[in-house]
Amino acid sequence: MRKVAVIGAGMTLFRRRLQETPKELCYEAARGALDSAGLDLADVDAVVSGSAPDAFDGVHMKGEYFLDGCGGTRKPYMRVFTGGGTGVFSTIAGWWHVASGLADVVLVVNEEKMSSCQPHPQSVFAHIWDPILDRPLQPNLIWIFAMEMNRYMTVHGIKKEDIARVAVKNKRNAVDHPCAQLADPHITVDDVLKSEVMAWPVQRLDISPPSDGAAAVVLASEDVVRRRRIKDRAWISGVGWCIDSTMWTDRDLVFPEYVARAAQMAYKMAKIDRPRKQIDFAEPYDPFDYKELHHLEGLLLADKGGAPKLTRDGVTERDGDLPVCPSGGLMGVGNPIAATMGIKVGELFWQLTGQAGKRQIPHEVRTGVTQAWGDLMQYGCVVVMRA
Amino acid sequence: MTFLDRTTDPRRLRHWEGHMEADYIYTSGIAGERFFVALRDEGRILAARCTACDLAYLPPRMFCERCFREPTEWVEVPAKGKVAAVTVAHIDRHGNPLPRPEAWALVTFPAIHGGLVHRLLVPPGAARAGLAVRARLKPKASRTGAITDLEGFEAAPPVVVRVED
Amino acid sequence: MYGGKVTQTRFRPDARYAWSAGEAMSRFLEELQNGRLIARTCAACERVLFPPRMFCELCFRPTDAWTHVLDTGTIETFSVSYLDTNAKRIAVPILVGVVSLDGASPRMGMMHYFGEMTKDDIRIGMRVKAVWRPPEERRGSVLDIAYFRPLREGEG
Amino acid sequence: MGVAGFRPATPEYSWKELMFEAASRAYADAGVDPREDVGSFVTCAEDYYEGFGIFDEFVPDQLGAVLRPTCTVSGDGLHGLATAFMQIRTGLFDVAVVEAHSKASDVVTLDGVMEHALDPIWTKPLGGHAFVTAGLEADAYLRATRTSRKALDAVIVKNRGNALLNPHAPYGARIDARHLDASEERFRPLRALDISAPADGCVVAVVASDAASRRLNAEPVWIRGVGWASDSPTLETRDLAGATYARLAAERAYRQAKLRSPATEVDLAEVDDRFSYKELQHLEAIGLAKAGQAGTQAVKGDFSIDGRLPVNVSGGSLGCGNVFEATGLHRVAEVVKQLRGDAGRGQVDGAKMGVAQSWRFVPTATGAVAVLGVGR
Repeated sequence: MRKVAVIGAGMTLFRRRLQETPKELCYEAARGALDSAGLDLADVDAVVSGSAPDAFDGVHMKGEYFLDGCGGTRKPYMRVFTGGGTGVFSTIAGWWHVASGLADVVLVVNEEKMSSCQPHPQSVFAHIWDPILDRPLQPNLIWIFAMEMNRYMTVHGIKKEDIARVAVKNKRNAVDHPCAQLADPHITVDDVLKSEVMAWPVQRLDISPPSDGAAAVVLASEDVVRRRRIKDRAWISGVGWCIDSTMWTDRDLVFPEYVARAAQMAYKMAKIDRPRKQIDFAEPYDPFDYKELHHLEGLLLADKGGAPKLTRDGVTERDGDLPVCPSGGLMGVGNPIAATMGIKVGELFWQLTGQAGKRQIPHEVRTGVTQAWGDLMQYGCVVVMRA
Repeated sequence: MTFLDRTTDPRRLRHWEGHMEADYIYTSGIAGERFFVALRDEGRILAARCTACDLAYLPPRMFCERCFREPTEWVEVPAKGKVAAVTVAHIDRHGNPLPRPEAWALVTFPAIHGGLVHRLLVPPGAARAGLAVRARLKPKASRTGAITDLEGFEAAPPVVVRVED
Repeated sequence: MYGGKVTQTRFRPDARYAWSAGEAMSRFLEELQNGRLIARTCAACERVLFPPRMFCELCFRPTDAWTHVLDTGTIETFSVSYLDTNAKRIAVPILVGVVSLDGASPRMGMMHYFGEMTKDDIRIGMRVKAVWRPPEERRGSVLDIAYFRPLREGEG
Repeated sequence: MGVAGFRPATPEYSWKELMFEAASRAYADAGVDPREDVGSFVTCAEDYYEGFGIFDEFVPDQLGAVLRPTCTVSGDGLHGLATAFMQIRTGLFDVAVVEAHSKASDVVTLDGVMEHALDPIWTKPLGGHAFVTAGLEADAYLRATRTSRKALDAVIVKNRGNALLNPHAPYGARIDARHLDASEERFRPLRALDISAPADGCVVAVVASDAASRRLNAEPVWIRGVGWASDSPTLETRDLAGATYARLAAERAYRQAKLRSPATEVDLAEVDDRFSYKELQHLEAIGLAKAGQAGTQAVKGDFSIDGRLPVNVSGGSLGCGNVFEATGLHRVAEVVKQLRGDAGRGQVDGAKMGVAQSWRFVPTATGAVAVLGVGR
């Protein structure tokens, strides 16, 4: 198995509406990533893209449509799609392009333009459900989060204010992110608890709303890193991914078993047997505040039902023992589904190479883990990176 | 096959109807905005030129597909182009027969990389590759800043060389 | 960012479907129309699979037989939604959640609405029963059940 | 390999059940238990072809992939094969499963779905059918290579005739001159008979490392090389006449397979023929016919079952139907059948090396090539 490093990253602003076409968003992120790696498109052997439903951008086979913006013209190009998991999964696909020996340098570009969809990107989520079992009930996407959150809270006896702390932490962390859409230095737990109820227990400030944006990373083989004497690099030391059954009404939503399986796969590859000791910081997927907690447990970084305490005790603050979402996460920076790669894989790269600027974790960090989550509460993918 | 029970009465097999529809608004983007504003307001067709690669892109774009940098200048596309590829469609966008066949062309222009795929405003029998054409624009008042501000391409009048006595 | 002033085009795709329900769902819908809920059994893992399927996803083998399950069950989780399907606000909240059905294997059930209860009564673990539409209104759809109501004393 | 469906419509199967049947056949063929022996699962699908916002959700149960590493590639089945090939080469897994299918009969408005893939700013607003792009390309190819209408006729007659020998080919027919004369123009120069019709079908492949294939006592067909590539997605700036995507993909696949002179080293080829001209254009692009000569060779019968290089012995898409993203993997299945000597009356004698090539259909300029062989 060849060693693979992330050697560059780039991202656009995350905003509710951006004027750029999907192609142009891809280009801006890809150009930024290549510039940060000191490479040009000619150095790239293959291109991987990641993007969530076609129905956001409103183009069937959108991976074909925007491939030129990803630098894919006249190159081997492939798009992967694992729902919300795509934000981390495309990097795993890039990893196997290099680890297999088929490519030395791979450009991975993720994009989402949710604002194309009218009247609200929510209408797209009506189509993600089973047409016979679920769609006749005209479900709203937030329902599944609400149902999962409710079960998680009820089974473990977790209070809403302990969940709201995550929203507060991440929106405050995001103040230091130049691309952030949702940063708020003054937000309090009370603000979250008093925000409008959408689908109880989910309130407006528990959610990271839709966004437009793109992100990109450049991956390279060990050989390229040495030959080009690339100093700013972070090694991908573990990858894992896992899907659970489609039949979501048959599963207990209290624990994301699929995340745990993906994490175990990635940890095994990274030779991590005590994740809580060996992992210095985490960027789990946080489209809703409770998801950060749920995922910390799935990543085996907290006991089942124990993640809220870590948050309450300040362990997950940027200067805590286990900083979580130092980027500001989806809750603070924004949620252009697949493009959140910029604050997940991208943040690991920037933190591990000391390029995170004002977001830099104050103590030395050598190992980070990131994770994304998708489909119908059933997909987990995990990447472990080392300095 | 493969299952232990199978329905053999076709009347008992059901289907379920649904759709995947929504309304979309597509912004023209950074390069498109410049192009469509010039088309709408001035009736001009512009290409984005990458000076490094010496390629003038039509449709214009904010990145060069070769060097992956931003094109640095805008150039006006020559008025007269030629049909590089042509087809005559007998079927409409929904798959139904068209009452009258419609001609379509890829129109290319001298010194321009690419061209425009659009309607060819000639009788189907006259639709042929190599035909010299020029753009026909909608009247200014009805232009909206979209590719449909062009009605299509019509046969360019032959150049008449008149020898003065 | 833009304020509706930039050039743009509008489109609504023509994307309509008629999915074959297939073996399992055709029978499931037929039984709903009859006012019953049907499942499949897997003899290998000894589960009663609801919603029914012709193959067991854990054993990867064809399932064995049809069996009816009850229309009573337990609320596994729920939400009180002030949003409709297009994220528009509604005044009277929808009570919705997952019901695990009696007679099916543990936790196996379906999503549905709840009625004859308020947002203050509803709780996880509550016992409920389906309220069926009258036979002449049933179409072979999950909506042949209007909602689940609290189980009354002496029922189930 | 396992195959299910390959009929114009499959009303007795849900898409899940169709996949379960193909998977069951593939696992029986390979002698594997998906719950024990398979490391990774790959599906090839696009949402609008399925009618789902996120099709990936609906994949695992019917493949035996619950709580296993599984993913969707938004590509043709050959992109999926390439993915499994790479995953195995990393050493992370030694057995991977690739699935691709079409349930086109579930789509009421197939024309509308295809239209939705056009560029939303430059092409879609014009209101033309998605196949206008194929008409333009056919015109560009036929004129650039001076290929005659007769050559297209030869492709149609051959492929639909070959399909009569293939049990998984619903569009087999003996096409004669009267059929061709009567075939109505659709997108000039393409007539109705130049365009493949939709079909339902599912194909599942089990891919294994050398060590795993020994452990499973398999008689493997080897993936000697696999390549994939895309040209410009913009209609105006791509190579309309030449199928550059296929050339680039083939160059990579041949390099891996160490094929220097593919036209003489390959025993048979399955190439994308979803429009009749595509077979000829693709044969030239992937170096199995000389530039501009494929049409002449087709008329001469070089690509018949007993010709110099049998092409689309299966019947191709013209004979088996357009199975959308399953097209490439279907061609792999057909090459595998030949290399194993299982093709019955359609068997090409002594076939040892075959090529499968795919294209992602209109409006794309994306394709892939796999070189498959038997023996060490």
